[in-house]
Amino acid sequence: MSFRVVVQETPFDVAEEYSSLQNSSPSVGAVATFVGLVRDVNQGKKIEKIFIEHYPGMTEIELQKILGEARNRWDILAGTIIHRFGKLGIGDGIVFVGVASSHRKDSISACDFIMDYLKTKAPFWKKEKHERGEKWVASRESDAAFLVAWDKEDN
Amino acid sequence: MSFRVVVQETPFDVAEEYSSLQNSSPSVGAVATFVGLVRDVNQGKKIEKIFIEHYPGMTEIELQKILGEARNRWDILAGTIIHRFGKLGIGDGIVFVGVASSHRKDSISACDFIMDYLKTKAPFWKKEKHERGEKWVASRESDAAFLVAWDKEDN
Amino acid sequence: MNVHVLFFASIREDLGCSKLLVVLQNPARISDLIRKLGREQGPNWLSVLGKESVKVAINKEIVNSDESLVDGDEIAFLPPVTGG
Amino acid sequence: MNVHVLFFASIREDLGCSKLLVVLQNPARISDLIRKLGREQGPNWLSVLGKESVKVAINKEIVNSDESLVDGDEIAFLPPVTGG
Repeated sequence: MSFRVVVQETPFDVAEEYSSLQNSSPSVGAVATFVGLVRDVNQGKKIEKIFIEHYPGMTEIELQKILGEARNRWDILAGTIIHRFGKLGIGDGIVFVGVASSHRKDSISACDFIMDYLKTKAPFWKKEKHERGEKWVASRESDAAFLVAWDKEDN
Repeated sequence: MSFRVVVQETPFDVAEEYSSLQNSSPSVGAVATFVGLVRDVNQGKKIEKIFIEHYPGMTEIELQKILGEARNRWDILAGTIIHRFGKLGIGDGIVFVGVASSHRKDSISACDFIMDYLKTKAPFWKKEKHERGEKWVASRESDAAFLVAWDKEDN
Repeated sequence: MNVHVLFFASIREDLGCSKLLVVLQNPARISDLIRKLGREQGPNWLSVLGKESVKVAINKEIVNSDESLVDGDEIAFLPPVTGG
Repeated sequence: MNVHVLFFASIREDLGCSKLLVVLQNPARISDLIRKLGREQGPNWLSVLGKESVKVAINKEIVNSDESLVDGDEIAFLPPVTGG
């Protein structure tokens, strides 16, 4: 069983991360992964590149908490969260989340859950560079709503 | 925009499939993938290998329908479903589902939905080889329940 | 009319048959086909094909058991699917 | 007591400051720290740090704004997060 949280400036390799999840145990019957990427347009504005700031130390603690909470809620065999910081260009991977389990719903739900929590709890901030300057990205209210939905599932 | 359905005997390459989803458009901001694998134990029995039978022709039609339904329900930029048939060993990939979208919930939900539909609608049958013989896998009632939940979301 | 009948997975093994060409009187429904197979091939065919969990496809599309048949149709009997 | 104060992202840019060592009278809460910063650095610090959307962490853990401070604490002011 391997549970990893990494915060790094360098790119991640999806193939390598997938392989390590797949090979984590002969009982793995399902691997769900999610990758978030820098896209060319956000809220109608053409993006040139982005910059990600984070709170070193706290970031790792929050991601570990989220992964731990996913392990409490679902039956998972391995899990990886990698989040990048620094300068990124269009098409670059920002975040990798991967979960291995015996049955499919555990890995898919855990992956979904981890992303929802990461989006609202992990101390990362994105700044976008447009044609006419730079702007800190505003948080989306819908993300807070997704968290409420997971809390309701507890009952 | 690329939407592909493949039924094949040979293994698939997750890295290659991921790359083609990621590169399908500069507007891709999210890629969710799911891989189903042959695991060592099912319902308490140690598996040696499995054999997958399907209904050639109908399989492809059903998978296309499922992918089309996912496109109706979510805003997705690319999607791939690959399902294998024939003899597979422990750790071998059975099914690959990958969806690219601008926003994360579209790709994650579509991936989840496609797997639920595939599990109950696509004409594949698994036979497991144990130490003491072979047995067709029984379908799980929980899978039918997942479909009902998606239907409720329509309203 | 002639119809092509296919049997898959556990059904194929239970019946020891993967495909069959069947000649039917016009008009005929799925239920007529099952009855004819039971009469000609043995009563266990009735119980295998008549199970509630068995789905029937005509020309690769799932249909109800009272669906009418047309000359040249491909009829498939499918046990519950277990892919993925 | 001395506390280490950190400002991130838009807060850091709005204030033109990424970190500050602050001397406080004992006992003190987050709200005392914010008031002191407003008095010494300018009233815009009050409006930036006092926004409802701003979260505060003590020693890398999110806390309420009435939390008490201890000598050596690391206090961070965080705008709404936008990672992933």
